[in-house]
Amino acid sequence: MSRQPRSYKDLPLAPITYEDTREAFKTGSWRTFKPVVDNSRCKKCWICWKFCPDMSIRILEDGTGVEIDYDHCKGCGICATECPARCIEMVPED
Amino acid sequence: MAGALFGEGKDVQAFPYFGVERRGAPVTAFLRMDDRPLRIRSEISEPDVVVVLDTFLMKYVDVTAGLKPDGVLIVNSTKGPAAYKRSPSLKVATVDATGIAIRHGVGSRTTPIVNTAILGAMVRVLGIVKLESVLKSIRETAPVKREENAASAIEAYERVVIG
Amino acid sequence: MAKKLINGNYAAAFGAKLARAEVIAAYPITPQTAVVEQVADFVASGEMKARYVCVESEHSAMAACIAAASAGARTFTATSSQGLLLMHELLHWATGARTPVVMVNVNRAVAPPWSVWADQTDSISQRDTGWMQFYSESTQEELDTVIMSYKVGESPDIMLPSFTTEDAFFLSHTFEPVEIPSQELVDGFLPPFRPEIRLDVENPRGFGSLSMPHQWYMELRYLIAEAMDRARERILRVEQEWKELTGRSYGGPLDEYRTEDADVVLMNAGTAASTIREVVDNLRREGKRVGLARIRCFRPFPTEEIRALGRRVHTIGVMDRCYTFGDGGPFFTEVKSALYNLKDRPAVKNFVVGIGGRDITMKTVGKLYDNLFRIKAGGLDSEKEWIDLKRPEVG
Amino acid sequence: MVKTPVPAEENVAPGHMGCPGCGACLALRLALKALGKRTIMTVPACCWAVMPGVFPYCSIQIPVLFTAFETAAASASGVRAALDAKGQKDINVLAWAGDGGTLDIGIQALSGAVERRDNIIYICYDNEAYMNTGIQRSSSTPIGAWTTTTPVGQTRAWKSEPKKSGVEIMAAHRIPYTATACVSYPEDFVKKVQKAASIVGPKYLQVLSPCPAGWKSDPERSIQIGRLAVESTVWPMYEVEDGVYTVRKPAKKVSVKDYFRTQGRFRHLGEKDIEEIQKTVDAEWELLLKKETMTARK
Repeated sequence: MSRQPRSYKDLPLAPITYEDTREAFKTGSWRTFKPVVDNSRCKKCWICWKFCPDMSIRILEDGTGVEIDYDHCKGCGICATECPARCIEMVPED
Repeated sequence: MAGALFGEGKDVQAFPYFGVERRGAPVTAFLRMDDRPLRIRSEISEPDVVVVLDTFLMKYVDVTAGLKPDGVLIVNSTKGPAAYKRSPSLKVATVDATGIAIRHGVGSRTTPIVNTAILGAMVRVLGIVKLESVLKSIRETAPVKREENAASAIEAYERVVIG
Repeated sequence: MAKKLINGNYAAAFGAKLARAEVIAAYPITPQTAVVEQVADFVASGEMKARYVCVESEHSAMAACIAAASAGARTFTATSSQGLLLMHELLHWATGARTPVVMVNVNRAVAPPWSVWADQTDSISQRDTGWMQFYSESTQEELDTVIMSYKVGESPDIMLPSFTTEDAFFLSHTFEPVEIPSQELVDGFLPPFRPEIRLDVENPRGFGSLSMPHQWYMELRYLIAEAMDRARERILRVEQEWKELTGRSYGGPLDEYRTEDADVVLMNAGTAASTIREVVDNLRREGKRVGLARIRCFRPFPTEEIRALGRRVHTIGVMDRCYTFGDGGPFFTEVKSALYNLKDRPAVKNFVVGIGGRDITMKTVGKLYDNLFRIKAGGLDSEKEWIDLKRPEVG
Repeated sequence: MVKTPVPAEENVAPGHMGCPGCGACLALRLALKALGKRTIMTVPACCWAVMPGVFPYCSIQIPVLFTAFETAAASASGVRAALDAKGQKDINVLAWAGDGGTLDIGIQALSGAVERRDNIIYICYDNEAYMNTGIQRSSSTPIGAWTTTTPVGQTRAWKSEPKKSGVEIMAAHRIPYTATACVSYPEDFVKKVQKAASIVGPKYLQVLSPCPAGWKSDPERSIQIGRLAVESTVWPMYEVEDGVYTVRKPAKKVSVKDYFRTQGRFRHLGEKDIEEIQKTVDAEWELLLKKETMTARK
């Protein structure tokens, strides 16, 4: 099956999906404000990660903080609101 | 009866009058048989044989409507055939199927099940199927009291009065 | 093979058992109940290794069947009339999801007035759902068609649902001798259902997602149209295979009887065809050239077969045990449209007959042939007529 | 490995179509963390029928069967029946539906599946209206709320009927396990979903999922709002396990007014209206505590 169908010949029988959305849908473009993290003040509680509805916060492998997936973060601001250390700031996209 | 005829190699078609009756309400059922394959699928309006399980119904329904003039009427009744003979060419037979069913404990005293007794009478009167075939069919299909049902049929076979 | 004296409902249940249906979800409705009771008995006794889901509605019955089929199970359900109408939304769904659910529908009139008697309005109302529709004439055909429709529907290049109908009581409740094929025979005929893609945790997919106007909705619907067209040929081929195994076949999608040299032909779907055959033979003995063409398959519609017939005969009478208000009998309108592009078209008349279970007797059928001969002699009297309707006395 | 407060596993991919600050998106993310990859889910018409993306893309990374509006439960029953028929025992079957699909159009199928004791987990993500179609009232919309079909006009036309209780309806079915939850308490929600998965038979959870678009609230406050719903006991958190009630008492109690003023959908309510609602909420809470006492195992 072709990844990108060109005609009905390339389609599966039914609308059965075969690819996830992360490459095709860069929802980061929806943002007006973006979260900026100051990992030096991060308490490693992972509350921001826990509450992200967009799976757009990654815990760094070495556990020193988090990074934002700007390709997909929609800028809702939950992380900034919930961060007990207030180390995430919402700043306007330019 | 259908089972017995089928067992003897006849083509048969058995179906109820298509109704939604509750338990105890009057019902009608039809049976067609032939040596060659059956095709007609309509209800039977001009039967060769009418079997009446409950004479009380005859007060309300003309059960012999459509019955062929030289047809056969078999009635579950304590009376003799003369009581039901409407025309000289009509063959009438009666049997006290209710009494027989009660004697053999088929059904209860207030609602005896006369179906199997009447089958015995039908075998004798119609002569189209062997008694053994009907007994076999009864033993295969009666949900309970198989031997009592079979005995009812045998007694009715012996006692039916043909007028 | 063993012969048994059973009715249409039991035959349907035997069909499901022999096809080794794995999931049954059904809801009782008169006159279908014996189907689901018998299947429940088969499951309870262990004769059928299946899961029986006692759903709380026909709607849920079809939902459960679609879901089970999506998970790779062979499914079966049965319904009638109001139940089929309640399923309507999901009949479309089963097609779009390409789940080859097999169903038995007992053709029963639609309320009000309440009526449990034979009428084909229920199934005909499902015309555009993308289900294959088969109309059985006999108890034997009912059993055989259930098994055959699994084979057609589950073909990887078809994957469409299908239902087989039984006229209420005239088939559902009529006991007649039926040959029950052996399990080995059916197993040899019908392979297990193994869909290419199914709900599978090892291969996670989304089934039935959203599609936009500029993307693939239209193309996915076209695939269904193609599959339904392929089904025409497949129905014939599968019936041929069945015939080789059992000696039984039913004339393909359009089952013709003594039409080769016929002047006038009656068309019908369902059980009345048997009675018509009897009348045809009687009239033939009188030297009248009459025939019967039984529409066995309403979807896919036997367009080509009807055209071939239309080229030969002078007058066609189409009997409809159903009606589409504001037009005519649905079988009639479809037959007429199939014939429209023929150069020399036969005259076609619609007989609306047997509505709500009114008996179709030999006398009724005889009248219809008389009418067709009058049309042949003097032209079409009227395009459609309600037969055996209690009309006011004239004068 | 970093120790995380909820399982690290993700079964929803980014790039979905949920609104910023969507509680329902978080709800599914958490539920699928709890259940893991050996799960098959059914999704009727609801926000989550659209949010996974358009064919051929899907952000949900377990098998999903999208179904008709009223069939989440019946479809889950069908999947379970097929798995049983094939002898596959170790798979969770999840029905995932919105409040309209659960408590209005889907309640018949839900009731049927639960009565049959079908082995499924049903989770209603409750955003308290038909949000996918644009904020129309459902039976789960709370009293006092504005929706597009309970508009605020010259007359008092906002929703004047109390919210239907899904969990109480399920308790009346003698369901083995039912509970409320809220996305603002992820550890609690995950624990409840895992508990549900460990029980054979039907399970029903209703997870309050704030909806910025429908509740007329700020996206960044979705978690706060859920917390206020719980702390005000407008959305009491409790479980009913084999008829035994366990109520989670909020550490701090806030007023209905504190909760309502975070959302535009309650803006039209006057002091008296809110007072009335406060009384009802208090009475309901008292009743719930009584149920807990009455059903406590001796």
